[in-house]
Amino acid sequence: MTAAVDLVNLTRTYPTASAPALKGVDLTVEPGQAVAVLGPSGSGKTTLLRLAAGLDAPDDGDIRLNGASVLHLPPQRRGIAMVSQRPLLFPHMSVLDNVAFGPRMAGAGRMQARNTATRYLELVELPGFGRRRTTELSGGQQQRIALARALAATPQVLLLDEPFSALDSELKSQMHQLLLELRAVLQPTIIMVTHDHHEAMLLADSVAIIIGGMLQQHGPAQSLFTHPQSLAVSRFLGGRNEISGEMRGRAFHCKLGVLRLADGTACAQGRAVMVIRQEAVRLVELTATDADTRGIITHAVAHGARTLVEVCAEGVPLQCEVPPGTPIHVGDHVGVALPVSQRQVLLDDPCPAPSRVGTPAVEHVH
Amino acid sequence: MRSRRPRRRLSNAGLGLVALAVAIIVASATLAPVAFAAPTPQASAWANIERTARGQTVSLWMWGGDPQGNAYVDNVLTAAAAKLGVTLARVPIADTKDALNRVLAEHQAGRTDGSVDLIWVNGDNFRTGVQAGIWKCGWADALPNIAYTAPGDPLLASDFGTPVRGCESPWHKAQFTFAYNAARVANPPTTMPALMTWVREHPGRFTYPAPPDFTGSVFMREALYATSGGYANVPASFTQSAYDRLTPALWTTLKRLRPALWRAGQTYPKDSTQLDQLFASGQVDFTMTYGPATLTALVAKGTFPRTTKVLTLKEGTVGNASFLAIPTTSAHFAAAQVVANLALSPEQQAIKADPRAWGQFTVLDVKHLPPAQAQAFANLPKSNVVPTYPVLARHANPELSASWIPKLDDGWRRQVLTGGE
Amino acid sequence: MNRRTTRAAVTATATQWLLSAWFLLPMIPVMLWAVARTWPAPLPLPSDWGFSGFLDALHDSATSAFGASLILGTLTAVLATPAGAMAAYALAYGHLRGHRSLSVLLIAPAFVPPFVIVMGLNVTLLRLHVPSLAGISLVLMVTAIPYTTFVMRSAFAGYDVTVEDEARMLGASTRAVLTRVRLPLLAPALATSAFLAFLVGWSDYIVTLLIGGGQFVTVPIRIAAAASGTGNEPVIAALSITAAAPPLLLLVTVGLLSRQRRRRRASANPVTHTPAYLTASGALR
Amino acid sequence: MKRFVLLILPAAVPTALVLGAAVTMGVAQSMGLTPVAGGPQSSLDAYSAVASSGELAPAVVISLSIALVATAIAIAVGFTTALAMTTTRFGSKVLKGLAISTIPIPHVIGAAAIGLLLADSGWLARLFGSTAGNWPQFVAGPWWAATIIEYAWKESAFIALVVAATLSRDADELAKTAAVLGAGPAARMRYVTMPLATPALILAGTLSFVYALGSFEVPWLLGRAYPEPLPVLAYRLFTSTDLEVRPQAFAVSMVTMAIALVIGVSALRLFRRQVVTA
Repeated sequence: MTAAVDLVNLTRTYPTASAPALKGVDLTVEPGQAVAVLGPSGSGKTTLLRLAAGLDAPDDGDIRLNGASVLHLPPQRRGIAMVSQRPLLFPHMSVLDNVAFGPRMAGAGRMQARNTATRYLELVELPGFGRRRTTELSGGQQQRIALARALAATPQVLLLDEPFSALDSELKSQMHQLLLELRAVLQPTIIMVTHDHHEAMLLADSVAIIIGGMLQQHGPAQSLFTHPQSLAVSRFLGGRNEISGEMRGRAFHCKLGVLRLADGTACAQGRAVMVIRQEAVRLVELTATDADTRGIITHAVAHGARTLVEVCAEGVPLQCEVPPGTPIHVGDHVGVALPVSQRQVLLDDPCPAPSRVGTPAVEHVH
Repeated sequence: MRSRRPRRRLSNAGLGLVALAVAIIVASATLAPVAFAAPTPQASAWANIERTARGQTVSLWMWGGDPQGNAYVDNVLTAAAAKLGVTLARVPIADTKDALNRVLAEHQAGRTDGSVDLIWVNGDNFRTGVQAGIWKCGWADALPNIAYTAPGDPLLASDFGTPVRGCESPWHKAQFTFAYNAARVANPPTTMPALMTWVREHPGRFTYPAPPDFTGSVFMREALYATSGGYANVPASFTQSAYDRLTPALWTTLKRLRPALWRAGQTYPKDSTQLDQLFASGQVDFTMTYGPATLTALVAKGTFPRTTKVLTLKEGTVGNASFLAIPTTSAHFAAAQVVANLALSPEQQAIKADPRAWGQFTVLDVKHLPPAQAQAFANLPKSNVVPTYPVLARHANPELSASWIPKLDDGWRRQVLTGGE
Repeated sequence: MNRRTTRAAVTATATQWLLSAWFLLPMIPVMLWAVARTWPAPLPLPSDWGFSGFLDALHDSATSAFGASLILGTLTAVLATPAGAMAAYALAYGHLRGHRSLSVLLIAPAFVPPFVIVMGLNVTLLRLHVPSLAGISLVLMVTAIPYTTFVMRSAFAGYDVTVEDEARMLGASTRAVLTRVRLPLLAPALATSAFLAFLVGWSDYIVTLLIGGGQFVTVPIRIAAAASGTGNEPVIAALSITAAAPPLLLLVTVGLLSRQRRRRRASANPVTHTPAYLTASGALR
Repeated sequence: MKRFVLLILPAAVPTALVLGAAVTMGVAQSMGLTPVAGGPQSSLDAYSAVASSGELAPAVVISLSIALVATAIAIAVGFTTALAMTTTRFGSKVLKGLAISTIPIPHVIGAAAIGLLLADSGWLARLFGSTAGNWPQFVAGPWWAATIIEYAWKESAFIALVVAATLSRDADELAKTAAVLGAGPAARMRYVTMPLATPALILAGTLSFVYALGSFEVPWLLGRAYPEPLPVLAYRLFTSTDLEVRPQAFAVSMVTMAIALVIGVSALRLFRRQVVTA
């Protein structure tokens, strides 16, 4: 009940649109793995799921389950289930019959399907809700039923299209917990679309980032944050520090001076941009030995539990996050440490940034 | 925005017709007083009526399925009435029964300010009105222009057997007429029995509307005369014994005719309109009408084939007259009388008899009209489809009493339509 | 695309064309007859073209019939729309006693054939000296009320009253709430129900015939009279087109206007709206 | 509360008055209480007369059959159209436009149009060159084909729009959800689309049925002389030159209303149950 998914060179252009929704996307998911597809609105994430589910056909490319193409199969024969942002429960059926729908379609008798459905209702912790009407449920309950319904269809692959985005944060974390537990039991291959980094990191084994219809990067969540392969990825993931300069030998030359890179880092030569996560940058004493540069604090803003501080060092604005309670005063002179292991130099900018290099990237919030 | 111009279709004849109409109307305004120059008491009573009528509006309810009739009333009669200070408003209806029904409802409600002032009516509709007591009576005999009709004209004295008694004023005469397509019928039959034989020899080329359709009902009466050995053998008033004696032969004949009818008599046209459509589309070779006046126009506008000819029967066909009646619920009695009198005037009768206008046969006694007015009738153009009234009405048969009609219709339905072989 | 989906696509296309033909076909001979001067059988097309049908109709008082139809349609809309809207409002928010019987009463005229109403009412109206126009308007209004009430009830069902509270908190008077918030938001539904009520009056035959007493010779009455005679096809066709055109134009205009509105709104709020004339579930006929 | 009562009066009072007066007067006249001529007398003679004349039973059968067949066709065509309207571009543009254009055409004109199309000398007969009386008898024929087609034509557009309005919200997405859950085209139709459309189909179908049962002008223009559907029979008796049969007209009218109301009430119940379970 789990399968490897290969999306090969998927391309899709909608008739009414000028730009393609997807351009040559390749994505491989191992059986039982969960991949989160991250990207800004309109980047083609949902198109990817619709193509995988068979609700839409690609202009080019292939979709393979366990190595075999399923392109010619209609949705109902692909062994794929999907949960959308809206629960889309069948309004004319009871909760139980909604969950029993998949087993019924798979050929189970009415009673057998309902028995199966009862088990899945217990699994999503809504036992005894079977006889209710769908409209009597809260939003979170509806979404849980939708999940149970998808799982009851015993899919090889489960597609989740921002299923929790409409829920409040508490419900959302309950659902996250539930999904983690269900993964442990049922182990379906999961492709989930989200624009919530934290959700992606929490639930998925790996993260794929799609921007402008193209797959930018796919890998373990942590590595994406520390080592983005493009400025676009860095910015999308909220990276705020971009330092222009030049690679010469194994060192990065910029206004801050010469910054060394970790051993084993690729070191092509020429103009480049160094990115470093604001979480990785540390403020240190002016005299500290690990200070890579020095500057004046120009801004300090509470950012959730942490404080976001901007330091102007040699004319370069640097941002860092400091733990709560750290005494910060605008105008103070401080030292700044840029840990070597966290430095990432991007030579070739595949996605030329607008003329705002150096200012914080706009975060996509929807 | 009612147009005073004649209809488009008449474009060739239209201008001439308007000139004719205007001339006659002008003439009537000057000539009419001549006939009644002496101030008799009757004339002064009429002058009172005309005075009262001024400024009143008369609603004339009439069947609206004949564009020529509508145009005649709208363009000619209305204009002439306006000259007398009376506004004439035509109400088109799909069936005269609708008008009768309206009057009955108003009568039932005890209204005297009803919406119907004048109805074009005859036959069983008139008889029903008499039964219900909804007609104003006695006035028609007092109309000045009634003097131009032949005294004792049987068609005007009784309407399908119901004595008229001045409850309606004559409007025009009609003759039941068969029409055939000469291109398909080389040697047309000239008697009813010969027609029946022709029908049997040419299966599928003839049919008649199902009674109680008005036309279908007349056809059945023609057949009854034929199977009874002539109209003289059928008593005008209904008696059960006559019915029992005469109708078996009729039912037998019609039943025997059935397999040779259009669609093998499995079905009949619902009304004369449907029969006309069958004739127009060449599916049958005969049609029939109680209003032969319309044939000229139907041929002219290409609805009926150019080769349409009227069939005159040696033994004659039934004829009738139709009338204008005034209901007791009318609040415009005077004006309604004025319009009825106007419609009866030689000028209006002459225009109406013009096939380019409407072609309806006059109720007047042309032979005894003053020479100038008789000339107007003599000058009428001949229709190339419909013969003149004297030709059509030669050997005219009288209509049966209206009391026969429902019995025959009902008998046909039970014996011929749903009855066995 | 494999063979199966191709065959399905062919079937779907064929079905669509068949359905188009089904809706379109009956109007084709009408359009042909309207521009035929002479069209003798059995020719498949007129032998002589022209607008004699329209001219004849015009000479046969088509204009006054048009006016009479317009008056009846407008009166029905003017009477039945506010009555339906107010009743729907009361049913939606009033918690009235006998709510259910009232609902049934207001929907009942849709289930009573018009000729039954008219035959029963005719003499009564005459006896009470109710003027014809008032009598027709009354019966047509009652015939239209199920539809206007239904449309407005579904509109109120989807209407969020809290926006009125919002407006009030922003300083709107009761009057301003009505004119600036409630009416604009309900405008599409009101337009739909007015249109349906207009159609009831515009297309009526038997109520006008029996209660009108000949004073309202509407287009349908003229068509029925013409249809009872022979050879009147051009006039019937011309009248038919005359009768079908104004509501169609109205519909197209309303559709275009609401599409424009939707577009303007769509830029602010990307939720797709069902067109107003489609939410008119009750009564489009 | 009082304000709400006032608000409902403009609709409720005329409706109650008109329906009440129509029914009261209908019953009274059917029982001979207010005759055109002669004194009033109370009896059920009119009912027994019209029943024993052998015209009422066929009229009921024919009216119900016409309404049933016409509504069945209208539902089938209307439902298919609604599906095309909600799932295809062609449907949402062309078909929707055509269906909407059909709505404002009065039934009288619809009947005239169907007549011009299907009569023996109609356009189709001319196109197919049929003159020898072998054209199927749609108009005035034994199967009431033209009458049925006219109702089916007008009402299918009505049903299509009502059902499409219901389906346009979620039906397509729900059907796709069902597909992903393993439902093939037939199963999607049977378990998702049909049940979603059912309440709208019941409502629109009932309105169409009652309309076809009680409308006069279409069978009058396109039907045959005998036997007659209920409205035509009632109207013929009502306008008959025989005044004695007027009470029978009202008897037929009351029978028609009773049938229509029974059907209406049962359909509303069915509709409510559907909506509740949905």
